[in-house]
Amino acid sequence: MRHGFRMSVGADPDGVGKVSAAFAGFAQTHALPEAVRRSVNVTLDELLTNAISHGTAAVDASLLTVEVELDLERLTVTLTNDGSPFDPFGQPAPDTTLSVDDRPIGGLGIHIVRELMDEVSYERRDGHNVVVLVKQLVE
Amino acid sequence: MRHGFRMSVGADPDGVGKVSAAFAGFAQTHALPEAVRRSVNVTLDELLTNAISHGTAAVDASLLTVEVELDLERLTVTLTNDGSPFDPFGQPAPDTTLSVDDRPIGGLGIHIVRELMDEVSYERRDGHNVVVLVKQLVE
Amino acid sequence: MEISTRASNDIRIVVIAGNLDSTTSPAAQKALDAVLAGAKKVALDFAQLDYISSAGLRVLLGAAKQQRASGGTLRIFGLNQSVREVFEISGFSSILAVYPSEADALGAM
Amino acid sequence: MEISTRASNDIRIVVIAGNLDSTTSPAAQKALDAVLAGAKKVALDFAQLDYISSAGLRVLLGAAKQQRASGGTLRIFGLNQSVREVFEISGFSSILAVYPSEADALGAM
Ligand SMILES: Nc1ncnc2c1ncn2[C@@H]1O[C@H](COP(=O)(O)OP(=O)(O)O)[C@@H](O)[C@H]1O
Ligand SMILES: Nc1ncnc2c1ncn2[C@@H]1O[C@H](COP(=O)(O)OP(=O)(O)O)[C@@H](O)[C@H]1O
Repeated sequence: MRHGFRMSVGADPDGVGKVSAAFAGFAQTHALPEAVRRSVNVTLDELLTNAISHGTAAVDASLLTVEVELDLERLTVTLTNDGSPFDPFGQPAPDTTLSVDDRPIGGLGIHIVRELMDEVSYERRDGHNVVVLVKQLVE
Repeated sequence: MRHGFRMSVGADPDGVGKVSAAFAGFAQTHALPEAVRRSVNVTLDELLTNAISHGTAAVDASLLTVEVELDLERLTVTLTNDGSPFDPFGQPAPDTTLSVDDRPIGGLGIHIVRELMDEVSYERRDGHNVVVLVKQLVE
Repeated sequence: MEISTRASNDIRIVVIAGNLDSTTSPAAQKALDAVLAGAKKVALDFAQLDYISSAGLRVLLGAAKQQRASGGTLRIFGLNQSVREVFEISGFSSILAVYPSEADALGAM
Repeated sequence: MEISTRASNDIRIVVIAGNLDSTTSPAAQKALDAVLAGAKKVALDFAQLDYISSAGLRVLLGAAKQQRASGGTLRIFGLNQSVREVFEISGFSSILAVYPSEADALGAM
């Protein structure tokens, strides 16, 4: 038994909002565990906003594609964009022990994704950034 | 000759985005002067985000209604919500002469609206806040 | 997301319901800025907060810095398991004042 | 709204195209924070910026404060008439470093 959906949106804040709403609807339809739904919604917000915030003038992402596949054991999310090559999981982890005053704003998103998901991977394929995220439905 | 539109959206960020996009489309269709379009888009962003940010637990706005009327001389925008009574134009103007370091974040939105629009008014009517804004098409 | 405020003695309580992400954080930031400008003691009621992303953490960090600079207090209570997890992962549990319940948060404020 | 960055010698230029309002400000803030964390000299190219609301001003003020604190520079150029008007109304023309052209902005940086 497999369910899923696939959607492409413009690489802008409205597009991020649409994906967020679509996933929340899918999660409700399939009665996903709350913890899974929330973790995936957070992950989508992190990685999609990155794709629209951190482009370079040379190769900006213009389209964000999200593919969600659900089977009995796991949820798999594949994010594809045509932006400049960027491996989110090649980044060092931020220092999360700094105090309120010393803590820089930013740099947390990818770290959160890595912790919330069970498996993360990145590949550059046919001029696209392809990120695959897996969340187990049972711990 | 009169043109216009009316729409109601949920009192949330998605609703604000929808109104902004709808107005931009209307402005394009009717070839509104750029300065008018931009001033009205800024105004909508200020007043609609206020309605969703500054509620009280007692009476929160749940629905935001926007009515736009265009005639040969002016554009009239009427904003209605069912939130707690609040007259935006009863506020004192902020101090806009403070330096970067001393300037508080916030408190600019209503001031900007007052300056960008040619006429502004507020009325509490049948349990609703009704704000009417007029922008002349020719200076 | 919906934001509302209520008062308990001299403490202002901001209720954030729904989620705090890149779509909703500007509204939350506006609301918080306005409350912080007028109150020294502020508590955030997260009992109806569904999830938070780093866009929401950014707003909280800004608010915490501001309260610290102005000598005010900012306390947070009512986190669900997912919000708590994001707080742990990001180190926010140790830099923000998180309380298990409203009574605890308002207690010695 | 679309954000991109480019470099001119040791100056990082952030191009913000479209509008800077409550919908787009989180993406702009993220982009700016990341650039400011890695560059002392930053210029904002507003030539393709259509309009700005106070949500956008909030992001600019935060960026200006941060650069000031870290001893960096932040310059802005290419404002259209509407953006300029909002800057005037809000007093931002006198607190932010606004230049008429890119050449002027990058000139003595
Ligand atoms: N899609 C992307 N393209 C290019 N650079 C990126 C991308 N996503 C993230 N980055 C870089 O990685 C850094 C860390 O990202 P993240 O952990 O999400 O924090 P933030 O975006 O808040 O800075 C960013 O500041 C940016 O420099
Ligand atoms: N719809 C509203 N309901 C209640 N209070 C409001 C509303 N709109 C504005 N206010 C109050 O007026 C203040 C000034 O609003 P504004 O000039 O838009 O700046 P900001 O919203 O950024 O603080 C707000 O901080 C808030 O206290």
